[in-house]
Amino acid sequence: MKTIKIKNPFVDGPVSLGFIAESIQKHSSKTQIGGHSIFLGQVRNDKKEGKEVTAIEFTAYQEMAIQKLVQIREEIFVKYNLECMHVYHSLGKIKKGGICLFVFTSSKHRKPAIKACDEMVERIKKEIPIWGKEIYNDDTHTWKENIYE
Amino acid sequence: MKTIKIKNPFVDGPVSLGFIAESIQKHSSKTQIGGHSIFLGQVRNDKKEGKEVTAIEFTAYQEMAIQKLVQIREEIFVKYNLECMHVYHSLGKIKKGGICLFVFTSSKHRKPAIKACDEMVERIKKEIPIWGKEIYNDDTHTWKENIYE
Amino acid sequence: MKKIKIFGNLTDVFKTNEYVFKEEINTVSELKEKLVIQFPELASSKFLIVVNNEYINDKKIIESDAEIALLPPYSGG
Amino acid sequence: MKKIKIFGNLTDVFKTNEYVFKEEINTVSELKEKLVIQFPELASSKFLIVVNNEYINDKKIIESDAEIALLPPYSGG
Repeated sequence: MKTIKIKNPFVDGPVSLGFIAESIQKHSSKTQIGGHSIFLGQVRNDKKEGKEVTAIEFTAYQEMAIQKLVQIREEIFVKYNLECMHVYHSLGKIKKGGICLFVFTSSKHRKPAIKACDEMVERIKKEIPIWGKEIYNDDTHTWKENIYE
Repeated sequence: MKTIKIKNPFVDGPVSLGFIAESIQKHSSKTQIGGHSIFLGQVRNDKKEGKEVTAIEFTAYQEMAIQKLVQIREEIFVKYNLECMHVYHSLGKIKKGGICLFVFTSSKHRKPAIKACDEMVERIKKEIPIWGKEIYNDDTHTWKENIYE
Repeated sequence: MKKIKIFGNLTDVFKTNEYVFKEEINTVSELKEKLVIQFPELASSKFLIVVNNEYINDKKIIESDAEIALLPPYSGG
Repeated sequence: MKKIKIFGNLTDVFKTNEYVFKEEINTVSELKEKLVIQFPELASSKFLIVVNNEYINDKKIIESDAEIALLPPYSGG
């Protein structure tokens, strides 16, 4: 069985481009991999009643979130026989345009990587205790609600 | 209707990390985007009968490939109401571990980006006249065959 | 006395992310009842109560050193 | 005389990526027949013949200045 690294999935502030590029780079020596799937969540400047979102402030029930993430990651890793899987989520205030979620899956063939990435994103949104506070340009806020189709 | 840029999707040699990072970077100002989905195809060192793939050499019927790519990209762009879509494929010899396909889709919400990326990768493999010659460590070769599940 | 971790929109109701609950309670259902008396808005709020990171039966006794948290619907990602 | 573009594993059969076809032909089916005589391996090969980037009816006349290409199954990505 492959080892699943238990790293802290939380990042203070936005996930940086350098970090994403470095993560991809590290996989070029893993020549058993044929496909990578990446999802990046970006803070959108939603508009409501004449005002607009300038940032989202994320908080998490960290201890529980990490425990759940490790468990879900293990399930998906085994289900899709992945070669690699990395998950990072921002905490704190992320301005519009900033990357707040980075899911990165790799497998021998493309399909498992793509399906695993999709499933991980869905499960993070549904099952991980993280909350987003949408901050508007007039300093009011609403609480983000996730939509499932 | 959104404009669909008709760029040359072919890259000589592997798709570089700098290029991928730059592509992501460019989207941070597009604050109407909420999710990006990326697929990266990587040359795998497949092993067959005691020898192993050290590189894949890609050739394309370029004129026809570009015409088809533009058409498929337009279909998917409209179908999923995307904000952005970029597709790059390598030509020439790509060593194991090198990135040979880069598909990058962006939309307001996550699901359309993820589905569009998946569909684009499938259609590239099935419908675009590109061929991969798998070169082994003993200088023999076989021709790559795409698998559809 | 119990400290309760508060998250998401409930921090607007409690005006804190760690609420000190002074009354004596034994179960999750008792806790819920008493919280609703103190904060009537909770009656119309959607949230889960977890104890030591787990959803537990409403009737189960909450141990004295347990960590309690109120979790409104998640909205990460 | 027609130049035919050759791709993928067929380049191993033709030993070139542009084959000069000297016989007189009018349709795709005629072209196929004559190519198989010259290269018997083609009988067991999977490929499409496209004319000006399009799959055309076997019976349709190939115009004299048309671009012809033999395409084995694609394997990009």
